[in-house]
Amino acid sequence: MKGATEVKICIKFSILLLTFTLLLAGTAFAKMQPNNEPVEGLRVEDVPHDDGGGLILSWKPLAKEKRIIEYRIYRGHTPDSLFYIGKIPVDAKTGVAADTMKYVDQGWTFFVDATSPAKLRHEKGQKKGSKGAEVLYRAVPRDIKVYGPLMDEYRILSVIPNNEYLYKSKMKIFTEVDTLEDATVDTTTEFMAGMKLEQVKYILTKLTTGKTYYYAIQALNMNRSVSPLSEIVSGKTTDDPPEKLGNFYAVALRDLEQMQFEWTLPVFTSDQQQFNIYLYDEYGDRHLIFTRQDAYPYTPQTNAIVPYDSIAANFEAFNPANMEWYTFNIGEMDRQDQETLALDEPIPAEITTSSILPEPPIHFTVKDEPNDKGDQLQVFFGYPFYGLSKLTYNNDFTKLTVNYFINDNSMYEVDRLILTINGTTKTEYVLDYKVAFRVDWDYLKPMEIIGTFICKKKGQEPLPEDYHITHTFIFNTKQEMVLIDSPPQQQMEEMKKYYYQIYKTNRLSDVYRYAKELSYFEREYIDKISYEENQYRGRPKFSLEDKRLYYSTYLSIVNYKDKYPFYTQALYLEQLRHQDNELRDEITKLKGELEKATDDEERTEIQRNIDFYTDYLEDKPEVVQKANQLKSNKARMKMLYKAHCTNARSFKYYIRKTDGKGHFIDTPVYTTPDGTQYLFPIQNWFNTNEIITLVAVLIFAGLVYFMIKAARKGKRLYIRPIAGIQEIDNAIGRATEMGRPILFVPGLSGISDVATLAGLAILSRVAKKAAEYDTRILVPVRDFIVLPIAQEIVKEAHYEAGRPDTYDKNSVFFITQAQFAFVSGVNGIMIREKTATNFYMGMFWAESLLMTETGSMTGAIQIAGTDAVNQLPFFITTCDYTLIGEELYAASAYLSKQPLILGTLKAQDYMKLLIVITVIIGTILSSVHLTFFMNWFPVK
Amino acid sequence: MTETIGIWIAAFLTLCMFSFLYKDNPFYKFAEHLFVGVSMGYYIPYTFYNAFLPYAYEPLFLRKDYILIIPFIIGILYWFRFSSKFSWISRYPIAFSMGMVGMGVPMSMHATVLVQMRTMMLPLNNINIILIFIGTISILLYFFFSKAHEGVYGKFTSIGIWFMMVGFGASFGYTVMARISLLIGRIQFLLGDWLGFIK
Amino acid sequence: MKFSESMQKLDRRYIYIVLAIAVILPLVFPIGFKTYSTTPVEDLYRHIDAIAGRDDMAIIMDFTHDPGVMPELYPMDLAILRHCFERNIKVFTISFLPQGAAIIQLALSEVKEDYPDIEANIDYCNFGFKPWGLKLPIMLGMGDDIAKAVETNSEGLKLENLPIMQDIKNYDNIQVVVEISGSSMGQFWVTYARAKFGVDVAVGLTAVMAADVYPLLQTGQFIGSLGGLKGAAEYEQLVDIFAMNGQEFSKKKARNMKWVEQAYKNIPEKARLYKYNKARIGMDAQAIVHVLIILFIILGNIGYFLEQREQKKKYMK
Amino acid sequence: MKRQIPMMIVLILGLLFVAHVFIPSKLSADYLDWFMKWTKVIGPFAIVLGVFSLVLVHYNKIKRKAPNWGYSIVTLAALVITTAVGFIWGIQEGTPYMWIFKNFNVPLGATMFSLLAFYIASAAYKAFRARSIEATVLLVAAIIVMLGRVSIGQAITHWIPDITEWILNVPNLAAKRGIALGVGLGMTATSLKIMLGIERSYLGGKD
Repeated sequence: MKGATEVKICIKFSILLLTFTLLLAGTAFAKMQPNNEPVEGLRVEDVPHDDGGGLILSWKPLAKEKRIIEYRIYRGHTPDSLFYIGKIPVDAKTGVAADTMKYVDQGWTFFVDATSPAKLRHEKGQKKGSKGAEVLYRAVPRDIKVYGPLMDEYRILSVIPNNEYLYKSKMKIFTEVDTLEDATVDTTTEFMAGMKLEQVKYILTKLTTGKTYYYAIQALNMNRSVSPLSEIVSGKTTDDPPEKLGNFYAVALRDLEQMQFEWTLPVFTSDQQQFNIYLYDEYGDRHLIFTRQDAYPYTPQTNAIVPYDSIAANFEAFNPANMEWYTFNIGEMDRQDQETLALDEPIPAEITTSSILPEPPIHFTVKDEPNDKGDQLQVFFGYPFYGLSKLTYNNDFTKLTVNYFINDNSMYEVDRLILTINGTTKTEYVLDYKVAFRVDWDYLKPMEIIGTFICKKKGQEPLPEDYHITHTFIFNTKQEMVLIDSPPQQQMEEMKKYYYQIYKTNRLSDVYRYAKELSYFEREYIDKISYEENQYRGRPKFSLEDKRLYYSTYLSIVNYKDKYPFYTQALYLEQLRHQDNELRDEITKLKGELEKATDDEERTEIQRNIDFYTDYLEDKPEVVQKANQLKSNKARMKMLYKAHCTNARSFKYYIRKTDGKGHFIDTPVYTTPDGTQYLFPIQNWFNTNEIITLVAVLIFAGLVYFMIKAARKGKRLYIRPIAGIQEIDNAIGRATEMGRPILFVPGLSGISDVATLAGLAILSRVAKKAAEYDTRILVPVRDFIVLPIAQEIVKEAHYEAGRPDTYDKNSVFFITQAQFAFVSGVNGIMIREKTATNFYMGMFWAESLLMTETGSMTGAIQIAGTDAVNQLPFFITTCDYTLIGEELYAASAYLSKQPLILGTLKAQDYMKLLIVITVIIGTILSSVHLTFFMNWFPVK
Repeated sequence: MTETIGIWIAAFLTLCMFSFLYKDNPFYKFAEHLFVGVSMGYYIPYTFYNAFLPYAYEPLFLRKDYILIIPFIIGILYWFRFSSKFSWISRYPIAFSMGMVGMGVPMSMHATVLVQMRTMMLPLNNINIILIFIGTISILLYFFFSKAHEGVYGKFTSIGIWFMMVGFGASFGYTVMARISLLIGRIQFLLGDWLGFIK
Repeated sequence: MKFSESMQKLDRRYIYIVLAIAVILPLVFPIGFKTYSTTPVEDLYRHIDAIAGRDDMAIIMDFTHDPGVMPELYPMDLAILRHCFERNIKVFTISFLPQGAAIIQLALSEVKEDYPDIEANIDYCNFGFKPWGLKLPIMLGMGDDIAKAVETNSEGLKLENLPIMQDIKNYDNIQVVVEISGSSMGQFWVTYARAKFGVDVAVGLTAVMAADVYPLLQTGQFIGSLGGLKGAAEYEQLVDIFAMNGQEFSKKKARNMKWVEQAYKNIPEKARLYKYNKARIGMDAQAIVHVLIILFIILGNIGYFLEQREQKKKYMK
Repeated sequence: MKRQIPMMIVLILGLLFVAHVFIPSKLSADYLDWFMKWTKVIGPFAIVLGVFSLVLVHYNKIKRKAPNWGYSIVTLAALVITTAVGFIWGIQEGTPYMWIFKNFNVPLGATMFSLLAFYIASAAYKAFRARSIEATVLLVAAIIVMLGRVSIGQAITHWIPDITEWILNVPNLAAKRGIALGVGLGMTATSLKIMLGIERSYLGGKD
């Protein structure tokens, strides 16, 4: 009776509360804040010094009270259709403190791909009838009818996965026939690779130069209600002359008969076409003495070497003797040939000799990185370096703790560091970046730390005897802190002055590109040469009939004899033949003209063209010749692509050591002992760093094997009693006596966590016992995938116990994913089901105590087992028994006396013994400074 | 407005949760059940938008990466759970997701065993390192199951227990602060954001 | 029922009540315990303070944290900013999370209220939010030229034209990068900015993370760290007793409680605002609760021993 | 068929993963990518199991009019509403879905978490008993560290913070290491057992 009323109450109650909260929530959303003010003061301006592909928007942010969460930007090439291009998220609580907001529409932005919306949709939210409602569209859809035409309004960059482009494209021939003035018909045929949008990874856009674009902004508030559309503002992209280059230096080296120039790049470099260095002679006439064309891919250049004779070639009257008369300047030119000079007044050269140049870096080497997947080369040079990261002293300046760091390379790998502070010397056998010195330090005087190295012997020539690095430091009484390398000490001065620039080029290009800059203390650079996945192509043609995009068809193969850098090949055999024929026709045509031609100049001109074409026809790289013999298009592409990859991914390197003021010197291009310059990263098939792991695993596996064998033979394997595990049975028994259920929580983690699996293993034993005693067992689960497993286990347990009838499939149930919601659920169960015994076996986090304390409130017997070290304290204090770490894993073996499992446990034990012995040996060795043994083991 | 109501609801639910400290009561029961429902309700759309769409739907149906039909089907096999007759089929996806354990063998050997061994092999040049060394060894032996803890050996392993206990005590004491911070956070919410006592 | 028993059987609810009071009271009525500063915090303070009034040096604050961890980290943000403004130390603020950028705005505006003569782009400069993807390019780029790497500040102004950038070029002009985050973002600065350009890095973290950075402090890769509320509280105090009194930092003074007491007496009013004491108030509660828990342990055991004795007596009979 | 094939799958994939650790080549990297890609597809389907089980449990409660069944209505209602809201208005910032998350999930979770503070206190009173020497050691260590973490410890004597640091860096470190080593072995063994099908409880029934 009482129960019934209780039920009634709780129903009424809960319904009431629920409706109450729902009402609140409802009203909360009914009461939308009015978001009725449009964004004001929208301005669109051209980005200065850019390549004519950038506009910058600015506007006044709405008031903080408006609770705006994001500003959405729309763009279009006509004012009557604007597409969503991006948003600026804002924190509603803090709002925007600044009085203007900016959005820079520059560079490549996402345009469309296969996952874009299917149809062209108006942006919702704008009031019907208002301007916004008509012109605003959501992101560009994947409907070619829409995005196709749009592509003509922008610069387009398509990213296409290689195998799609090379092997799965559909060839199509476009022929254009146009009649010239003299009524001759000129037909141009173009072969193109047709691709469906889903074959393309994605397409990017950028604004085109000299075109007008329209922008508008709407603001979203906390309830996602949108503000009225701002006024639609237009802006025109203009291509301005490039920015000035900075600090230009000119150095003339008499003895080397060359000039060296160095300068720094401006912020915006993507528009640079070429650098021009000018010489102004005594009459102030300007002579172009050096130009450097832009290289593909674009590579910023910050310095140049110009030999006297190449100057003379451009300026006959050049006379090195009069060098002091000449002045120099540099200009930067963009793609529209607009030029900006770096200096208003040209500067004279610093006239000197090569003695001023730094020493070139020694032992410059490039090697394939071992143990990689074939995408790394190591570039390294020089002797090891050590620096001081921090010095700390005790109050009476007798103890000084030195934190150091080491930069070395695979040629000179530091084994020991020997540090000396006035007299006292310490050797670091184990490089733990920390040494403590007992020095009596008169802290008013500067001190010196002298460091020398002992490197691992690897057949390289030993370090010079006298090689050492000295740091000085003083104690700054005012700030009570130690200042390192001050007063500046000559040697460090020297070192800090220079930095290293690594240049590289591959087999496709003819220009060195700037790979990396290393600071004065770096000694190694791992050059990541990632596998090529995509081809990049410009704007495609498109056809609405077969819904395909058509891309130009070529693949760059090699820099052929420096005659044809980026020597390309057609994708299709048919195309290839067609091209060759065209050439042949051209040649015959020219030959005909040659007959007719009378004027010598004209003849030589024609002859040159003929030679050029014939040469191009006959002289082909052999891989191309081989490939073009193949009948199948696919086989041909495979061969060509292989060549392409090898050439694109093999590099040659040199290093330039410079002070940024024109005093720089280059190493020769690195050449391996066998004379090759290009290095190709090789993929490795065994990771030698893991040898020790392999050994360990094998030993362990071996142990397991033998132990299992022994166990099978029926050899009695002793396992010492483990308190927690023995208690499990009694705990279950207790529950039975009290006629209350058992609670088993198999951890909160998924099956990827080994602890969970151990927990489940225990569950299967516990469930079996429970089934035998016919006691209810409750298994709340937090992970979906653990759920079915646990269900299977419990069900199976009942079968094994011969009590399939008692299996209740609701005894194993899912509560929820959320950590604490789960815990609250479990607590509820403990209290309401009055569980007599609680098991916690597996992975637990912060929630552990929440459950165990509730458990002890209800006075349940609790047994826990986990390998989560941070939770063990809570279990140990609040549970009756706790399986610590490995005991959890041992438990299942202990409970199921299966020989297989017992065997593994035994193997584990002997492995442990082995570890102890090894560790003791290792420690003894390292204590007598023999670190080789410990160095076999991985650091991390 | 939405915010204030939000705060009120949050405050109400906070109190419901705290009421559990007094005893299990309708308010807590309500909050608990609500929490379970809401949290699960949160995960369903979340998984749909952030896992199903990008990893399953889009690659297969939009990018036409048809090979993915296989895992798609394997995934559906989970649902055979619901049939009592064919529930065994759901083991296939489980088995697939278990494949990872292979990695566990060498990885845990490397990351947890070998690396730890190296750190133990530091030269014994000061008392602390020696203590750490002894401690670790004795704990290792404590976990050696093939020998009962008796005699000298037993004594030695009990050193291990001591070390562990100190360790546990330490990490208990250390976590207290972080936990109290949470409570402070909640109370600041109640007194500050809700009632506005503290500014 | 015997006393000992009743002690043993004491209802948990009393414990809860006591605890709740112990937390609430200090929050409502601050006590103002003096915190004892620890080395990692002092190191950071000293490091920042060392460039007081210099135009050619600055610090970078990276707010890569979201509102979720504000209770612990926001006091740090305020304390450090206040330190810089008080001692006119140049600050750059940056964040690689949009939420972080919002927090910067908030922190700056809150501190600026009390420093009317501090001007944006002259005394400090907010780089604002930079996309996560640009993290590495910016970190590395700043080693060469900050203005180039960051390009524009939060208002979209070109850095190179700003007065604050006149004497500041790259990491050589950066005294320390302070990473305030609930994640291991500090590691990035160490592995990229520090390893390559040797710029000093310090971190402010949540209490939970604090233990993890210990080794990096040991090896000097972090020159200092603020751990959770405690670290924040210590920094607040250092700012009050030194910066607010226009004093140079001194370890001896900082450790001398008498002096600290004294210093507290004559700090200006604006330092007594709630927002500048948040962490210390939190720590008051912490301290009390810690002691309380210890008391519980002791009481619990007393009860336990008494009971033991009772039982022994029983057996005697 | 019912047991062998799944075990074969585990064994084969497992061996491949063992190999993956030792082979750095492109191929093995691609293998990992492949596996990840596929598991990402498979994963989402499992959620249905959870939802189904949850609904079933509460549905039964309501049907059987089990004690407190009224609250099951709350759970189901909350589940349905939140999900529906998520699908109707989407899940971005500012939607009702996020609003529910912020004002229901977050405070509920945070509060549940903060209960720990109280439980630590009660555990301190009830569970921290000097039953044995070990237990005493534990609670002494705990007390010292707790003191060392707050200014009061410093106030008592400057030793306390130093001792705290020592405890954290010496015995604590040793304990962590020792346990970690054991655990490491345990994990290796368990992984091996599962891979080789010695431990197959995760497959449940024999049939």
